[in-house]
Amino acid sequence: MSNLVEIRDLEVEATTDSGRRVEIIKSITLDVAEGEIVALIGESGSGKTTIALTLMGYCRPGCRISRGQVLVNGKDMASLSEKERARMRGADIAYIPQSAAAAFNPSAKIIDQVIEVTRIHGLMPAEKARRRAVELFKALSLPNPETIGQHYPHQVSGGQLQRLSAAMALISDPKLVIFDEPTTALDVTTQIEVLRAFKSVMRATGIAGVYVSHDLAVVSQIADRIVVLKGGEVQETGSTAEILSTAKHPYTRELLAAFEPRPREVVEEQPDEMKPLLEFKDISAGYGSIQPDGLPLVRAVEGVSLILEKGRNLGIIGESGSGKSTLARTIAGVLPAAAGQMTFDGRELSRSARDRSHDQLREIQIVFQHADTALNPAKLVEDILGRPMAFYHRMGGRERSARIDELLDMVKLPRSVRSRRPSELSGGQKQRVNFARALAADPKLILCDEITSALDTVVAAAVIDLLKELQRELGISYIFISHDLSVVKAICDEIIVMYGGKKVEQLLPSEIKAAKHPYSQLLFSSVPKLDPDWLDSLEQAPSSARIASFDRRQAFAN
Amino acid sequence: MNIRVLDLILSRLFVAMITLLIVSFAVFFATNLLPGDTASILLGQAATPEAAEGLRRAMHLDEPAVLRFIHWLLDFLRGDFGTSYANSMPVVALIGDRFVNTMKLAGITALLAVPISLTLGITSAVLRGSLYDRVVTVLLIGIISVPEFMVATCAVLFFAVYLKWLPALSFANDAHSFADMLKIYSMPVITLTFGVSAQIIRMTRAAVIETLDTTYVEMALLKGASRGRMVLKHALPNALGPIANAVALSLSYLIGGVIIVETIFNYPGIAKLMVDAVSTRDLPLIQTCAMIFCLGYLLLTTAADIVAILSNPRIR
Amino acid sequence: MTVHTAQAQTKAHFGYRFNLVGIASSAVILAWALAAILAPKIIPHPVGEIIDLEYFGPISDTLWLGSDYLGRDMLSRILMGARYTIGISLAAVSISCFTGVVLGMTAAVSGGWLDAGLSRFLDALSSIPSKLFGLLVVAAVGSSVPVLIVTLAVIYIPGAYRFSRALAININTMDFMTVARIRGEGTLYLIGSEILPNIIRPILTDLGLRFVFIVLLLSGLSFLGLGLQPPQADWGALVRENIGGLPFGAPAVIVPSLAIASLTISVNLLIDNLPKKIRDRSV
Amino acid sequence: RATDAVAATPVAGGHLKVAGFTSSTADTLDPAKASNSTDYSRCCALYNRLSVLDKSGQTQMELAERIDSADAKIWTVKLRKGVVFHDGKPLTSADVIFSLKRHLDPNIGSKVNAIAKQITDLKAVDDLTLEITLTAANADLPTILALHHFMIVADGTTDFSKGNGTGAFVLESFKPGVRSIMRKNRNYWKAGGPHVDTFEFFAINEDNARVNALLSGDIHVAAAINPRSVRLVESRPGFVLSRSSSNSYTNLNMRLDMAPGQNKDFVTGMKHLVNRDQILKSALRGFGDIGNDQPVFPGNIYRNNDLRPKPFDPDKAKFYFKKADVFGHSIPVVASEAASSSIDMAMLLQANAAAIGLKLDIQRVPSDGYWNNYWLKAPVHFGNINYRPTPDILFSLLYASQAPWNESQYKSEKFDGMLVEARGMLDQAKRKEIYGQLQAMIAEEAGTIIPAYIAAVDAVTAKLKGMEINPLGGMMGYSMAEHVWFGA
Ligand SMILES: Nc1ncnc2c1ncn2[C@@H]1O[C@H](COP(=O)(O)OP(=O)(O)OP(=O)(O)O)[C@@H](O)[C@H]1O
Ligand SMILES: Nc1ncnc2c1ncn2[C@@H]1O[C@H](COP(=O)(O)OP(=O)(O)OP(=O)(O)O)[C@@H](O)[C@H]1O
Ligand SMILES: [Mg+2]
Ligand SMILES: [Mg+2]
Repeated sequence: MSNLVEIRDLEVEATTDSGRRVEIIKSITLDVAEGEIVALIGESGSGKTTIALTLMGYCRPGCRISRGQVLVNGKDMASLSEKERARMRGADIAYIPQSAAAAFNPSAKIIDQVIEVTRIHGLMPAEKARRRAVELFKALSLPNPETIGQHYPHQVSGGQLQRLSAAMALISDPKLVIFDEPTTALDVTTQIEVLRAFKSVMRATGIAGVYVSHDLAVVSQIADRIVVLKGGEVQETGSTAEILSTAKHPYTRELLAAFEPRPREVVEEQPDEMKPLLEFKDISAGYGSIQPDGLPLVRAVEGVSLILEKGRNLGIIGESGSGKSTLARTIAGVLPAAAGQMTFDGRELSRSARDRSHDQLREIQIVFQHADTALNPAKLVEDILGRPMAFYHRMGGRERSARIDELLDMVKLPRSVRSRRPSELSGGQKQRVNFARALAADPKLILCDEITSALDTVVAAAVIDLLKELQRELGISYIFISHDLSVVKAICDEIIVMYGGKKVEQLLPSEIKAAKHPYSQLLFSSVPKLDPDWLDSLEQAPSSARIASFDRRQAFAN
Repeated sequence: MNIRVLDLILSRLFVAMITLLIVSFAVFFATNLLPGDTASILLGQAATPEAAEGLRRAMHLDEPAVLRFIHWLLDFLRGDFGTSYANSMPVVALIGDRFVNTMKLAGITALLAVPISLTLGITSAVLRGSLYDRVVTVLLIGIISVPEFMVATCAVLFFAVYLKWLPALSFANDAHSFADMLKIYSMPVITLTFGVSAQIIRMTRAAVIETLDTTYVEMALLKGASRGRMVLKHALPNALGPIANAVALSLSYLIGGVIIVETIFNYPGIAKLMVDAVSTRDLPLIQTCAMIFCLGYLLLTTAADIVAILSNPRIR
Repeated sequence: MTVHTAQAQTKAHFGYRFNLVGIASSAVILAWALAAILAPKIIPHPVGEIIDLEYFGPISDTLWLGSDYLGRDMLSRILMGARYTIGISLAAVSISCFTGVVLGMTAAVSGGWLDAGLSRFLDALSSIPSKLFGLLVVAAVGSSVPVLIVTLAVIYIPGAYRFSRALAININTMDFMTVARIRGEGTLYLIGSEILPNIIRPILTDLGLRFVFIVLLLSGLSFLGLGLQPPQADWGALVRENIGGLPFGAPAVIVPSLAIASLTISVNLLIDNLPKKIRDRSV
Repeated sequence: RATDAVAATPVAGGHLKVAGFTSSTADTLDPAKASNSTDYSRCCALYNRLSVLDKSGQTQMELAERIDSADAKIWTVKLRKGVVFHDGKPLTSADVIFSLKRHLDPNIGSKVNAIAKQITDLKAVDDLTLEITLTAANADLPTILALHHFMIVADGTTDFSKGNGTGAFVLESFKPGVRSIMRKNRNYWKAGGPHVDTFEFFAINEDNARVNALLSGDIHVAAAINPRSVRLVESRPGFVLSRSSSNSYTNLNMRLDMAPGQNKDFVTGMKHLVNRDQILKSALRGFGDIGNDQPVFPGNIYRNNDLRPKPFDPDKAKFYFKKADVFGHSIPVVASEAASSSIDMAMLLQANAAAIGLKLDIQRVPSDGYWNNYWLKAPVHFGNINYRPTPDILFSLLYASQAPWNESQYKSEKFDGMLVEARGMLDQAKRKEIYGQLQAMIAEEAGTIIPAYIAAVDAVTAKLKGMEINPLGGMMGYSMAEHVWFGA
């Protein structure tokens, strides 16, 4: 079997402003055979994205390939001319970026961006490309595949955008696809379909893949071989089965160990603490112009009620696009609810953040799903983190600096990122900065929208531990939006399941097995197992079951 | 979303009317505040008190200012732009030809300047930091830092006096053929183009560079897009708002600000007319010119605002 | 192309990184600034004194830059002109850009009535013919250098406003703005710390251009009777009063033009090549 | 350097293009309202006056055959026969009466209303004869009637846009502030008529642009070029300069009723501080004559040539300033582009003042509105006076106690008395003597400094022949179109 990709002694370095060189990738050698799928896993910040990008012959600004070869199809991407590289990019090698939100041009329609590759390389007529895109949308179980392309990027949910960017890469039938965490923002049910779609596309056309992920369970479903990275170096390589069963390297073992869910140790509940912190009734919210009935055109959340007690956590899970983020934005007052009442800490909570008091604003913090767009690209990490401290607590100078360091330590970021800009961070690092900013405010309630999706299991576990610890010490409550059931189970006292903008079920973590609603049942049965054959062994595509069992609400008004 | 734009245009039209009203009011009172009135200015050195008084009465300048304003406004709304104080000709007759001339000059300049400037701005953004970029910047600033009257005078000296290729004067009415047009317009248009393009070039460059650094442009690169495509399809649409504003601001200058070009090439346009009108405190003329400038300005900026809104789906 | 200053090399974490063009243009600006400051001490002749009975005299031993249309020493006039050109233009451009940009960003961030009101007001302001405006100012508050500066600034505020507003409107839709808003941040912070750093480069470019425009307009307003009084003259006025020397290639008209060009080109190149702060972001 | 081709025989034909130096929407074809060279030039081509001045300043008859009086109070004007307007109507005394009466009506806004007011009665004697009665005797009436404003229009004219006169050219088109085109009047009453076929007149306000247009061949005459362009024009072949007599002046006025002019010593000091030579050389580049602080122009028969200008003497000036106690104060001097060369003069004066420690603070004010807002009003300011043919007009306009433009507020009963006395005198020698004394009084006592009389320089293509000097102004007293022709 000839190798499609041969990476030899690759080194990538970043040059800092002071002229100092920092090695990001240290002498990596890696092969991908034709039709093979190789997974890169490893800690956040270990250089996965960087390696993936070198396969495109590209380095982020400030970085450069300092040594080595990246042979793709026999051509050295590192030394090719820019023109030849451009010819290969998109056509021969396609890239699914880690951050879908940042990869879409905000001012162009999605469909145009998806089929752009075919236009650039003259692969097929536009009409055909459009049809192909719709097929891919279907395969990736996007809602309203015919019309979703007519929207602009900011009008679709995080998970939808991620799938759209996958479609963008797959449309050109490349020889090699680089998946950079392509399912992080997806709920497990959708994830299954997407993985299935990937697998079938790749098998059908013999596409080779480099699959970057931190999720061993997902990786084990799709990869032939696994490469474990840490600190820019390869720690261990082996076939999927080998790694899962006989991992040698301590870091790999750690990764595997972290995968085992640790159930939440039940805190002794003192009855006098059972005061509701946040309560809301019949909340509806959405986008678009207000209709005669007082509700917006696109109703992303409809009639949701819930109660969250002090010091307790609420998990929100649900299909991608089911309105989880919208709900969080409504609670935070970013998107004023169209109907319903909210109380927070015994006082009424205005629908719009504009009308809320300074304290209320501080006490409810939201961590946005897209760390890329939620961090000001022009500011340094220390300024981003320092601001809430200065703003809410008038903390200044040395005190603030010490607190910044403390926060960085808490979220397991090196202190050196202080004077970096967001663009100089890896995906997981951005996500943690985003989260640390919420912590800096000392809130009572944090709305966490997918704060661990880009983190490897080890770091994610550490962050979860941090959350618990803070809760113990400070009595913070969390509303935890995630598609990662193990994480939700590990931290939440209660879980609500959303589907199509409605709350369909509310359960305790212990009751998961006893879920009544068919979607909940499906969801809980879809959690991937650390078993390479798990995906293939699922007899039936869940989507068909799903579509059969519910009346699917039209999320998009045509 | 088209409804949104229509809505915007309609509301803008409405606001534009009010703005026009405010401007006319402001101009009227500004003119009245200026020392010296039409009668005495027209009489110049010959302004004895009685003579001035007589003339004032003859021109109805002795009425209270507010009354005159209201009269003027009512007439204006009826489509009657009034009669010039300075030479008792209908304002329309005075402005007519000159307005056409101004629009011709502005139009030709815009047709030439806008595409050239956009191209230069975009290319130097793409090649930022390169020799090309530096040369464009230096030349550009070098050219615009030379006062307009000097550029024009140099051009005349060179092309008209020494080479005798072009006429030194540009009487718009004398153009009978395309060759005439070319001869007459080339110098004024080039002079104006120098002045107008600078802002467009520099602002386009700056705005495009800002968007070139974004991740979606990076993504386009990873799709194999050419530089041209990256810039035109991805960076440019997101920079359209500021660029449109720069273009609008530059072009608005062409409507009322080309006094130097009009003077040096003796081109009969409305900028000179306005200056004359101010000198003689010729209110009906000032007002009408001011309305034209204001309308032009509002049209251009509204167009820019609409482009900005259309280019950003998030504010549509 | 890039040069590390000695300081940056020894103290690797701090300082600024300069580039050659940046250094060269700062040098020119500094030289002119120095000339402006020292002018009264170093000019060989008083600016109003006639020392040459000829006019548009050529460069000579006694007249290093020739003589002007009245036979006055050009060197002295240019050195003194530097004071006015640099001082007034700098002040005016700072005021106009500061005000315009702050208002523009505020309008973008606040939206609604404030935005509409400000936009229309400034539209109206810039629709008033500048000659009328200038005359009105002279008539109303008389003529002095501060009045001149404010007038120049007011004339250029609407432009700065429009451009910054257009830039800020795009930034305003970003998520990080939402984050800051729901933190409860006031407008001042939003515009100063969240938006400004993202648009500062185009804003500075705009400032550079506006500087050129103001340098040139300065002489126009002087001729309306605003501000500078004879025998003092800014560079634009020097070009203007000596324009008759153009056919002879008189230094009296060439040199002030070069002075303007050197200053304005340097300012713009410096803006394009501002020194970068060195951050320590090593892993 | 007047053209030397006077003797050559005129050639007919050609299209004459002349560029004046000022033009605006206020351009008019109404002679009563004519206010500058542009208006005069057009009016001269379209209309005629009763009398004109020749190149030596002598009064000649034009539409009038004779203008006589026995007592200088009642004048009889006998009109030429066979003169017709462009529209075919013959000229009669009614036209003349109408034309002259217009100046008396304040609603018209005539520029010579003040001068015309001495006419108390106009009476037609017959079709071609009329009688003019004055308030008081004035021997200068024939000369006064040569002023451009006293052009004769057709009786009852209210719309002047047609330019219906008796002149050498018929109007074809006129756009105020843009240009006018005229064609030769085939029925012109003067034998020979104009030589050129068509005459196009417009103004190029910008000095350099005007010269450049001439040099590039776009125009044939550039009126009143900047003296600093002379070198350029001379350096190019095919162009000649036509210098007019010195027929205007820019003067410094110190109001005698206000500080600092209230103090006689200050005024005297200033008169010694003015370096007239320097002004003539540097500011006017030699195009003019040294002034001696009185308004009668050089070449005028009544001019007192014995009156020497005060010498430039800084020490003496300093002495007077000390006496006036003006050191330590800054004295504002108002100047403007409106008064030509005034800013340059102010700067020269300022430099001289600085040398003896006196601080003059030049205030450059907009030319726009200058005559209303600053002239006659500011304590120390510049004025600019154009040619007036008779000393009487100048004195009564500028120096009589009740003079409308008494620039320095000079009041002297003796002066007023002598002025009235001389006005009615038909004896020229006696008049000259009185006028001489009046000139001396002005130079000594009034607060006006007239450092130099300014000559206009027109630049002309060498092809153009027949240009002559005329005291009424440049371009042959603005009537060149009628007289010039294109040489072979
Ligand atoms: N411009 C830069 N300067 C310095 N360091 C950089 C720069 N860009 C990236 N890095 C560092 O390089 C390392 C590798 O980043 P990379 O994005 O490849 O990580 P990753 O493995 O993809 O992580 P994640 O799982 O969080 O996405 C990170 O530690 C990051 O901080
Ligand atoms: N600005 C918008 N305009 C119109 N529709 C929108 C807009 N933003 C989101 N939507 C739609 O609202 C629905 C809910 O979106 P939301 O972001 O809340 O989903 P989510 O549950 O967070 O999904 P994910 O897990 O994929 O992030 C989606 O169908 C989405 O397409
Ligand atoms: Mg990554
Ligand atoms: Mg979401």
